[in-house]
Amino acid sequence: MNPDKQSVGKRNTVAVIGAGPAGLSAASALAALDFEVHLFEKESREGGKLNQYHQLFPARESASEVMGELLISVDKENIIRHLGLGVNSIKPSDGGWAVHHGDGEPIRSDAVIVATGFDFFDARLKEEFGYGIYSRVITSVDLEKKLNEGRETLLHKGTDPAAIAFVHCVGSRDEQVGVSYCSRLCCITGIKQAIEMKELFPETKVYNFYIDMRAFGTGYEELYRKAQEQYGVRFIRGRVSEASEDAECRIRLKAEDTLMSRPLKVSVDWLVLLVGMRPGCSPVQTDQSFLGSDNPLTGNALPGMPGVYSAGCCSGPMSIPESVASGRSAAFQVIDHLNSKQ
Amino acid sequence: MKNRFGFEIQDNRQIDLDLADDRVNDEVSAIIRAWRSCLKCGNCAAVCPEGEGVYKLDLSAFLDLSAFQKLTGLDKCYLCGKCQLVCPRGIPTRFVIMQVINYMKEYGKAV
Amino acid sequence: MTKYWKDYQKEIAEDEFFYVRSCIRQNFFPGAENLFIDILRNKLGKAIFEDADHTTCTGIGYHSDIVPLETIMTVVARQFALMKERGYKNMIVSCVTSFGIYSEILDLWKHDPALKSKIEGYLKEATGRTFEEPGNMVHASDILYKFRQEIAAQARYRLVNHETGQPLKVVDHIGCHYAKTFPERGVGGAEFPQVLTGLIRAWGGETVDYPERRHCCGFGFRQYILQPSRGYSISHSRTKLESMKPYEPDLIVANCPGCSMFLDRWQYTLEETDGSVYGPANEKIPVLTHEELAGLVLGYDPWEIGLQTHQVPVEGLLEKMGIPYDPEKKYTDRSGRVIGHPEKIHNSICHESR
Amino acid sequence: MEKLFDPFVILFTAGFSFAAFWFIYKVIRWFAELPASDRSLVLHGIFSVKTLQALWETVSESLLHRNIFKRNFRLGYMHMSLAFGWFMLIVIGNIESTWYSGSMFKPLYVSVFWRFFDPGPGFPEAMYQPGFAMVMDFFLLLVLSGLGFAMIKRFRSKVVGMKRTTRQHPVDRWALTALWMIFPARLIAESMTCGTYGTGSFLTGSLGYLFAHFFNPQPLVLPAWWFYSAVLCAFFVLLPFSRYAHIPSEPVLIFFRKYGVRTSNLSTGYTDLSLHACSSCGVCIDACQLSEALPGRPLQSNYFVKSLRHRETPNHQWECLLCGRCEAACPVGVSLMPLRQMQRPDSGIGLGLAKAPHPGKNGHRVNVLYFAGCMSHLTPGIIESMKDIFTQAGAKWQFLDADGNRCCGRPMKLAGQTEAARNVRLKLEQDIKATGASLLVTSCPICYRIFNEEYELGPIRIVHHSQYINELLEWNFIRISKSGMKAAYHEPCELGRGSGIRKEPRNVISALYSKDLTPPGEGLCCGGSLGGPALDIATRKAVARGAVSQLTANDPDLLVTSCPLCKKTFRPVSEIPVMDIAEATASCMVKGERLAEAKGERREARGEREKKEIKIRVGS
Repeated sequence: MNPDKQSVGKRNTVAVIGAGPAGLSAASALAALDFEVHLFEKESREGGKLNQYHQLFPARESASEVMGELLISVDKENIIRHLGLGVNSIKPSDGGWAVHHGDGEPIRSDAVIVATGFDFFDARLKEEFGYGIYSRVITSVDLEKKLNEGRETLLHKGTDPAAIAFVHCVGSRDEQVGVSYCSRLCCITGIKQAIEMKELFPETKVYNFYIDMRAFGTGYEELYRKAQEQYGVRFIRGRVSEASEDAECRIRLKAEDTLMSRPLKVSVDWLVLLVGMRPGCSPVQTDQSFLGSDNPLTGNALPGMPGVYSAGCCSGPMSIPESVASGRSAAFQVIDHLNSKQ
Repeated sequence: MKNRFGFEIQDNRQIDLDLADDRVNDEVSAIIRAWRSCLKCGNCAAVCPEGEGVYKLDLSAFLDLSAFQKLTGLDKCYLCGKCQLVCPRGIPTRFVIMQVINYMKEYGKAV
Repeated sequence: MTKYWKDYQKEIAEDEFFYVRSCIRQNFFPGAENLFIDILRNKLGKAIFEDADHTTCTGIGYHSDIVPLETIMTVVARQFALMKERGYKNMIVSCVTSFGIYSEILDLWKHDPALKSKIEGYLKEATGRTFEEPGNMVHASDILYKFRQEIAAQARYRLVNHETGQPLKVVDHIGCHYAKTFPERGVGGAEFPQVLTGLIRAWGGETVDYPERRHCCGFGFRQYILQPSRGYSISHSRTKLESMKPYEPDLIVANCPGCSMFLDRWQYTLEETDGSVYGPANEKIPVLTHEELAGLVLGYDPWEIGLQTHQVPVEGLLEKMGIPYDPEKKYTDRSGRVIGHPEKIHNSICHESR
Repeated sequence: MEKLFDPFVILFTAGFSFAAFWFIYKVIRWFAELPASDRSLVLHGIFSVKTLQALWETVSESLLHRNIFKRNFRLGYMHMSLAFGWFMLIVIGNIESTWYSGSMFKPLYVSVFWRFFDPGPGFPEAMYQPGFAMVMDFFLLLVLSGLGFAMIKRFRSKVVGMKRTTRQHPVDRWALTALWMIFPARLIAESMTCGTYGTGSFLTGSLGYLFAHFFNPQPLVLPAWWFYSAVLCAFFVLLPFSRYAHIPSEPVLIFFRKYGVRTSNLSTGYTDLSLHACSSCGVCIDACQLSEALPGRPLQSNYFVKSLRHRETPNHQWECLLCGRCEAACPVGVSLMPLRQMQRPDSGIGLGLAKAPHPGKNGHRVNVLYFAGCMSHLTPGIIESMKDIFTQAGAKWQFLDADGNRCCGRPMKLAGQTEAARNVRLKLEQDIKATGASLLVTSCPICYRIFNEEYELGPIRIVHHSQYINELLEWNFIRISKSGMKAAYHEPCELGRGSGIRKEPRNVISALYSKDLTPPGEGLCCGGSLGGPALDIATRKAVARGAVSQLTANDPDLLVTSCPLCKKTFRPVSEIPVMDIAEATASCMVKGERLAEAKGERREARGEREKKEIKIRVGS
């Protein structure tokens, strides 16, 4: 869409809070339409969580390359980047919003896009898995890190691991830790990482313990089948109930194979917890939940805050393409909003 | 088998994957790789003309190594191939059964 | 706010304790509770009182669906009443089952005050007594945990093999009802309880973290009470023992009388059934209660504190720790009268003469 | 005339006698290893008209290759020219030599190398010589032309109208080379001779003249004949071990078959004979649908036969669909399906021991017994249609496998589990008999085939529902309002080739639909066959798609088959609707008028009709 040149554009300023995939694509969309964009990122570099990943499902693009593309897209002179500068609050000011940040005068903007992203579930809250207690219990995020660092970080006492287990739904769909929703992306992450393990260690047994497999996205189910058929990853329906260390410092798992309706145990060299997504903290946060919307089906305008829109995972678990799309859509909603004000 | 205190000690129902003998599984899935993609939907068992199929001939149980310690019910199979027509993953289940039986025999696990 | 395992700490009173005993403990480990009182009074100089009128908590009856909830609540309320009448606020519960019961009842009352007032009514009606909830209620092992360093300071022996100087490998078993029902009421919570680990480390031993560490001992009220279903109970114990075997533990210490009893007695039963033994050097593993452990460390005479009543002989352990003992005295009382021998002689005779 | 001998003939004679002795030995063994019953068949047959018929068939097939001609002219010509041409060379050579030498009895080589012993001029009868020479040259040319085709086929098989050609076994490659060299060698040798003596006809003569024009061929004559004799020797020595063993074996097969010997399910002399009789012409390769679906996988029958002949365990045999198209196509008429079946060993795992016989639903005795077959329970449309049809026809019928839990045993047989299949059969036989029915109708060709071939049901008549419907139509027990649609019929392998039920379904089709657009030719396999358990779903779908595209070549409105399995297999890959013949009938059937119709009928052809009525509607 191309706003008619007289209505909005040059004169308008938009603040984008958070420079993850959603924030970056929102910023680049707005910049392309001649807005002045203030892009705030509390970290010292752009990218958010994307910086922590190795490869992206389902097609396994390298995360850093995708990051590169996104960075190029915001390399425009009408995007002012405020790196390492967190936003404390936004307050209404003459028809727009005043963005109060870490240092100096608040910046006045006609509209605000909140793209503050999410936090990973803190696996230590699921004590029974012994994360933070046993050295060989790690999260999917740690695993991405190890994959970036290289194969040898995954060896056990210098040899290839004999077995690796993934636990799905850690910090998702679990009232015990007060998470009622599905984080959507852990299943496919588990599938992708299981494949990566098999590629690194073909002889290693890889188990995925799941409650339901939710391979909802394009190409996800195909990847699931590939993992089973081509890589021989074994998917066991049933949740790991507890983990403990055995004499060789391997992790001993207990679970119920609900399809065999028999309890099951197995020792593994790595227990990988597929941690879910929690709401991040943002200047507009009122409670510990994802940002809601006035019009959840058709847009993402924050309730009672005209001109403020959410983008990306701050409004709920999203994949990278979904975040990018929601970033762009937020940008166009900003334009609608400003047009309607004229 | 009661002990001298007048009660018996139950065996553990637990599947111990560390001890599981997966020779049959390996041999057969080497021949029929599609087999590994079993979703355990149970469609094969449900369609089995052998009446008690669901319990007697649980194809989906094949994937569980523990099941290979002993496979009961295979002798009930008619090899009719209905299961193969309903398998959502298109696994040649009929051939799977033939192969499994052969290897069960080979490894002295035949029922 | 959700807590991590290591955040679980609980408030444990300093002094002025009201002590309630355990049916199982005083029956199967007769020395243990007197020993506990003695340690508190004479070694730690604390005021601890036990009321001759206090009774069982009827917990076993309750868990076996024999005693209804209102009844057990009234019984517990009576214990509270006794404490109030004696002017105590800090309660020490000897039994983990009771501790679980007390905690559960207090929690129920918290959520359902009407229920509490109903029980108040019953108690009044039955005994004319009134009660108050304890200001601080802990399990006996919590007290030893709190004063572990003081005990360590007075210790005459340490949990160390006096020949090799190696620390003893100790399996700590926590009764399920200690923290699994109310993690915040246990030191270290439910998954990684610290209460016994604390004692063991403070007294020179090292704990064994084995896969089935959290598994039930096999008590399982309904399971062991009926002879035909005892197999379920014992197969739980077996699961645990098999899992700890590779670590070659020198000793098991448990804070729950039921656990101590079953881990001790079932080892014998398993050996009788299929000859399986789970300790190093084809020995069974001695099982001590937390009081008995403290007693040994503080240098009490093994036979004085009732270790001869254990099914698994403790001589091996005593020798490792370098604690002198008189084999002759094992089955005689203070006046020298023989108190009887176990049926299986090899369960009684001392270590080196075997 | 002077001596008719030269050392070079020894090579040929040795080689030929070797082959001859091998052949005689083989014939004796083949005969000896026949079951006693077959042996007597042969002995009785020899002095009967059958021998003459066999003789004729030998000429038309082994020499003229009429079957291949029918299928593919160019390929036919290739085989014919080689076989017939060579044969004539020998015959005429013989006449010629006899004519001149004047002696009937002389070593065989004389006629083979006649041109060497009788170069031509200087003989009184020289006047006849060019005549013979010309005829001989003509047949030599015929052979050479065939050879030309053969060579092209080897490298570019499309030219002879074949999609693919056979891959060679090493022995075959050597024999082939020898064979290819024989005729050029003969041409050279004769031409040298003719060149030297200025004789010969349009081929050898002119070539000889050409040689003589450039050099003096005289010294090369003897070496050339040596070479010719050598390649002959090589060929005959290799013959027994190569595919060319079919040259002598095929006639024997033809004779035995004419005398009534058949391939049984156990290995006999006839089996070995069939293996030798296969010329591995490769016709079966094009007949096999898997050649399209699984390109480059050597699973077709000629590879299968070859590996059996070389005592190797056949590869890929569990991928064969057992559709029987190769057998139908085989110009030699080798019974390939029984051979295939033989190679599926009974692992003796005692399957299918599950069901005790159902207590036959006694009480009311029915006449028509319906057996849907397990597959039909995945295509309920067929069962419902059959119910309608029974009711409409007013049959007293009973549904034997309403619970869908019965198996006929054929799937096990196809998997080699003959013993288990037998157990299942015995149980089902009891059930069927227990109902006291007199007519057994089944919807499944697989069941129909084994019912027909193996079940011992005494007086009970067995029909496939397509036959049943056909008879109902013939005798107006049901009435049809013809549909305007154009249909193509797919003939299930087990029903058509397997059980020879071909015309009844077609009758029904033409009764139901305005136009029958079924393409000509052998029935196609749907790809769902139980014959090839090892096939993955992708291949099966490929076969199915291939079949559908051929069946819908004439662009019909719908595809009608008469097998639940075929229907289920076609449904997902067909763009036009796929129906079972029962469903098709039910959809065109006029319902609810039966009684009125029947009264009218009865007035007309009562007597005849009563008989029929007993036969179909009521059975017995």
